[in-house]
Amino acid sequence: MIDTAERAHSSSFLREVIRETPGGERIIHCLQCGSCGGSCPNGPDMQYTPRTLFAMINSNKRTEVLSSNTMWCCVSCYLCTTRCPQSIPITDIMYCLKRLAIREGLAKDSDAPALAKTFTGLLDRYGRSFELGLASRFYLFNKPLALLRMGPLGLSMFTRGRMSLVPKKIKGIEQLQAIIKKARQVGGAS
Amino acid sequence: MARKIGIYVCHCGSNIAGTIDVEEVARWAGATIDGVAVARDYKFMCSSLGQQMIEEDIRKKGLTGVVVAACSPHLHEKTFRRACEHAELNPYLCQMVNLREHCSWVCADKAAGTAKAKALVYAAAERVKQQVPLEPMEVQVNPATLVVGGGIAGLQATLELADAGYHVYLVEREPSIGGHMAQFDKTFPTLDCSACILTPKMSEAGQHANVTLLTYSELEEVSGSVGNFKVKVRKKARYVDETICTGCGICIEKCPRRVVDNGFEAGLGQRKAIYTPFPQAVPRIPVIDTAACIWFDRGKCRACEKLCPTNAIAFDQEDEIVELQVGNIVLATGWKLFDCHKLPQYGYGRLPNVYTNMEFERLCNAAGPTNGKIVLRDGKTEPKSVAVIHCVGSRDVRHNESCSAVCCMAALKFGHLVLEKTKAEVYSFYIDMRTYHKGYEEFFQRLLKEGMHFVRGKVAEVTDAARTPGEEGKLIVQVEDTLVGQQQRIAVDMVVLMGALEPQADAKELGLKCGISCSMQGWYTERHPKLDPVATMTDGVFVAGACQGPKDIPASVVQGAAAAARISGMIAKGHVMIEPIVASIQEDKCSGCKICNTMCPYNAIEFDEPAGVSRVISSMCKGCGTCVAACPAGAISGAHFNNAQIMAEIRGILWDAVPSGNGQAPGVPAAALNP
Amino acid sequence: MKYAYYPGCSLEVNSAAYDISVRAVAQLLSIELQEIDDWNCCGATEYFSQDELTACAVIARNLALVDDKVEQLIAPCAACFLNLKKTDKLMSDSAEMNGRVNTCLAAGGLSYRPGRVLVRHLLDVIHGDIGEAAVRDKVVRPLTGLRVAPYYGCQWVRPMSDVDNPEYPMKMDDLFTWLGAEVVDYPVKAHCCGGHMTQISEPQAFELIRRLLQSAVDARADMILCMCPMCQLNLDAYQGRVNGHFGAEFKLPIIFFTQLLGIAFGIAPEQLGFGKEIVAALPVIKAWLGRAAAAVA
Amino acid sequence: MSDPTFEPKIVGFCCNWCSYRAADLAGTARIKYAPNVRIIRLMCSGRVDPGFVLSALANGADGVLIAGCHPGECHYLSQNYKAMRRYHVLKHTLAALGLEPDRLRLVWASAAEGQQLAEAIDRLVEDIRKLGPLRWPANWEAEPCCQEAVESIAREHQEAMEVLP
Repeated sequence: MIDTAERAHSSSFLREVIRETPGGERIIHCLQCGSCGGSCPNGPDMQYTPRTLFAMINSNKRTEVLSSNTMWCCVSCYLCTTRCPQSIPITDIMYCLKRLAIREGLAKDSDAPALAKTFTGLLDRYGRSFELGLASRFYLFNKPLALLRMGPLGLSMFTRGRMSLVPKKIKGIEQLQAIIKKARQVGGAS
Repeated sequence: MARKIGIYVCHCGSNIAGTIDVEEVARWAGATIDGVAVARDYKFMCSSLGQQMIEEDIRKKGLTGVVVAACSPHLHEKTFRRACEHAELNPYLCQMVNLREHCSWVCADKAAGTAKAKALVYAAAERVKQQVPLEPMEVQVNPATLVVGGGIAGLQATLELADAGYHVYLVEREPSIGGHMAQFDKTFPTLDCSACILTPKMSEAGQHANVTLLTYSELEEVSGSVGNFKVKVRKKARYVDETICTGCGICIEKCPRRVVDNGFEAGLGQRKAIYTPFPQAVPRIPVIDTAACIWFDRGKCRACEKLCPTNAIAFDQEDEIVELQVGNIVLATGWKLFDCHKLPQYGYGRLPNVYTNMEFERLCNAAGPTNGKIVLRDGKTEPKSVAVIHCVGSRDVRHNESCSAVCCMAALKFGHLVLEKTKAEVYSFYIDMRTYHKGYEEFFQRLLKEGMHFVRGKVAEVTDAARTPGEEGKLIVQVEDTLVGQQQRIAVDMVVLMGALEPQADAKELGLKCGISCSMQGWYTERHPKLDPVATMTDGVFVAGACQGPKDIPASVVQGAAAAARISGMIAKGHVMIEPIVASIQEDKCSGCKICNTMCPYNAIEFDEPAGVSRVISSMCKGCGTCVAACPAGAISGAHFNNAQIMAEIRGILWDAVPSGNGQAPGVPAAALNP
Repeated sequence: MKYAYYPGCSLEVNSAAYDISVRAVAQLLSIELQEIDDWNCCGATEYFSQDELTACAVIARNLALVDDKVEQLIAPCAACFLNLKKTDKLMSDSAEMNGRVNTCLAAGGLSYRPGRVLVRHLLDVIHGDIGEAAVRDKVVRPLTGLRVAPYYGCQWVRPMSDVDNPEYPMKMDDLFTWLGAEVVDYPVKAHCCGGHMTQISEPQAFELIRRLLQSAVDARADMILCMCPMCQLNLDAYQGRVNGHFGAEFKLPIIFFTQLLGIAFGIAPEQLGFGKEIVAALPVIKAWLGRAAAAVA
Repeated sequence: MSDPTFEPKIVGFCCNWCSYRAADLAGTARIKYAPNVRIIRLMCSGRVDPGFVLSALANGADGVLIAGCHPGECHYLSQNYKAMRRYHVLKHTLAALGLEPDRLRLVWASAAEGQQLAEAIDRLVEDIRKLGPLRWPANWEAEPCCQEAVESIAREHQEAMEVLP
């Protein structure tokens, strides 16, 4: 299938997306029907609807696509994916575009990449994420002001024992880190 | 006797000569292949000059076999067989080599092409030496025809044949003929009333001297083959004696039990327990719905029986099997509507004012449950806005991958009806507007002028979850307007889902009974999608209308008429020739293991108990050869494709290969290897 | 029957109520939960956004740690459920992915054979394996008269849509009908709660949360039942901010379905983690109990 | 270890209705594919006698292709299912004879799938090239396991056939 896609399609970006997404070859079947953009809870906030993005991928507009905010609006609710009449794994394509955007340093005007980095950074170090600790830490580094607004919420959570500020470390953290290290080597990702 | 083979290599202009050294192939064949009396190449073998050349050689040189290395046998096998016939050589002693489609056109390199060509020619030469004269079988054609399905396609076929003076048995599953078209209000693009153009045809079929109507009946069993089919039809018990009933309708009037009519009225209207689907039904003989009838339920009532002026009610009636003999069969079994519950995001079944296309047809129909008034489920409120959603279950790999072909035009028709009958705004939500026949695009332009709104986008969901006060109490259609690239929410009062056309649930089963196959989806497979769209791979079985694929009324009528024309031709001729490519069993070799009996999908092999051997009924054999390959005793031989011929072809096609060991394969009957 | 148990980070602290009530209910239904020893975070959506292989490897470690005598795993958090199931599927579907992930696991002295562990959600287990009869059988305090709005969210119903209808799931509706509650039918029960949007674009997140609360209120629900910590957090903890942002006055308790299940089974509220939610649920429950008592008398 | 200069000889059995027409279509569409496959036309893939495959290999073919209509679209209703069963039995037999089962391949191609058939042929040719020239085990008659296999052909064949789809 991928072979056909590669033969039939000139867009190198399209081939890249197909390669990088499990089941991504379905993208060539897009009808431009828009059931994705219509279904998306964040549709109204997207620079381009997913459908538009697929058309742009098809015409090799790599930079425009990777620097758009579309995939960062994705909350992976999978509504588009279950509704797509051509069974295109849209959510997974969004994940793929997020990865590429981060790799290319094109992820702009969204906190999501930074959030993701903070999150996985913690995970790598402790083996667990520590809930709002994450949020507070994230806001501390990224938007101190928002942290103040978070204040009362954080407090109420804290008083109900729903917020820990001390990260918890798993016993086998070295093991986990070894696995992650290996994954980075094998995957060649940053 | 000494073999004298003629080999004729065609240039096909440069089509073949371009990538194959044809002169070399001819020269080589003459020099290398044993038994070749003459080998020539020629610019266009299929030209009359080329054919004459072959005919002369056959006469002058007394050829015993001819190999034409040219194009696909599907293109010119008939041509060259005819040429051989002219020269009194049995046409089955002519073998074609597909140099063009299978070699010159697909080979990039001339050397490789030429080498492949030689192998193919060698194979054909070896094969033709094994071929034997065969005679096509002549079968008389029974002039009576069976038409299955009383929709517009079946009706058309029936009337064409009946008018041509031939008898037709028209079998219809429902109590009345008419099909889906009888449910429609107007027909696109001309907007003439469906009933006005259909009912005359229905009554004509009902009264025609050459037509036997078998309504409320289903095809049970088919045996035999082209020219002479034997058919069993189950006439379901009507509980009304057709010979006595006058169709006065008093029984219906007096029947105390009303039920929702999920058939003809698509669940919008009611009918009695004894009923005819609609007033203009043909025949006008009612049927009793045993599931609803009080007598069948509680053993009381029998009002209809008491009041019937002709005592036609027959509660003791039972299903009856009718046996028919026909020469040809037309399947015109139509389509069924996609179950819109399968797409919960459109709220059908949960949100009352979401309708299917068939419900809306009844809603618009002057003879329908609302007398043609377009109103909400409450039965009185006129909608202020209506949304028509295209491609519901069509162009969707999870349901029906194909386009349903009629929905765009039907949606435009609905739009027109809403604008004509109400003050409502109408929206069409489409993926692509497909208006491809005469007058269709014009109709689209007309709707644009009439003020129907068009939004390009597949609707994501229909919901009653209001986000703004303006949306309160409305149905909100959420969609991406793909021409603007923005998500929109449009609040309406009524939503019409253009559900997909699907194959009948039992299409595959019926196809099997008649020996024809279906596509993956369940549409009947025609013999050739372009050049033979009404015949099927089974001689004498034809298809017409939507059972072969989504189709509108004009296309169904055309196909119905075409099927009739094909059949008239066969009846007029009186007989058909069938290819002699059939299996035969060498009884002294048959061990009576019966494996072949289970192999044959056409039940063309019968077991002779006393003799303990199997026999092939050649008129029923279609020549697939599966039994031949399955016979452990090698007792079955497939005419024109027997082991000796194929083995020879295999050896020939590998003439340039090095055989392993003695070239003997294990497990292969020696007989097969050395004929 | 014995199941491996993967609580996930959220249940550890910010949704302890879920963890507590899950364990209480499971015990009562004799569902034996064996917590995976030293499990690690599933990476939520963040890891997949950065590096698919590492995401899978990190998740696969948990699958690899499942006691080899145990065949099924329960993950109450919908996000964890999805990540575990998705990784198992990616590995099953692609020999290449399987090979690469196992190379990584090997670096930690572990290995996992795709398909060995069947990942389940507690709701599915109770609805399917335990079943209506056994559940009804356990009810000591029927939820008669209590109007509940089941909220499914996304991650459990949709991507692996073999568990329930992805557009209109029914399993929680069924469950609480069996318990005698009045299950309200509201159109957004499988719509998105905003997920991590709260930490990216609050206005966007607040609007998504408002839609859900509004629809449940329109349906006159006494409370919303969640099956995912993220949903519960967004609907509960942010309810105040949503009110502030829209000048609304929502005061709708958001609890985990297992908490109410426990109530119906006669478990004491304090053993079900009540009191940890921001919008207090007990008053509503007490009021209902009062109504119920009055009705009886 | 595959020898790029080795040009395998492959016999292809195509059914008259789908796969042979697919090959015709590949031609009309001028799709170029490896010249190594030489096509023999049968009425149905169900006609492919295990003997054909074995004698093709015995006569020097390095591989065999069987092409039929897609399941459910067989011109003869269900005969391609029978071809499918024989195919699996044959693979066992080949293995038992000490031949690589991958030298035999079954593909489905509708009359509209010229492109797909061409691709399948190219893939097959490459795979056979990797396997190298077929070496029919010398004195296979001496090998008891092979003898057993040979005798088992008809039997297995029969068993496979008895179960209908």
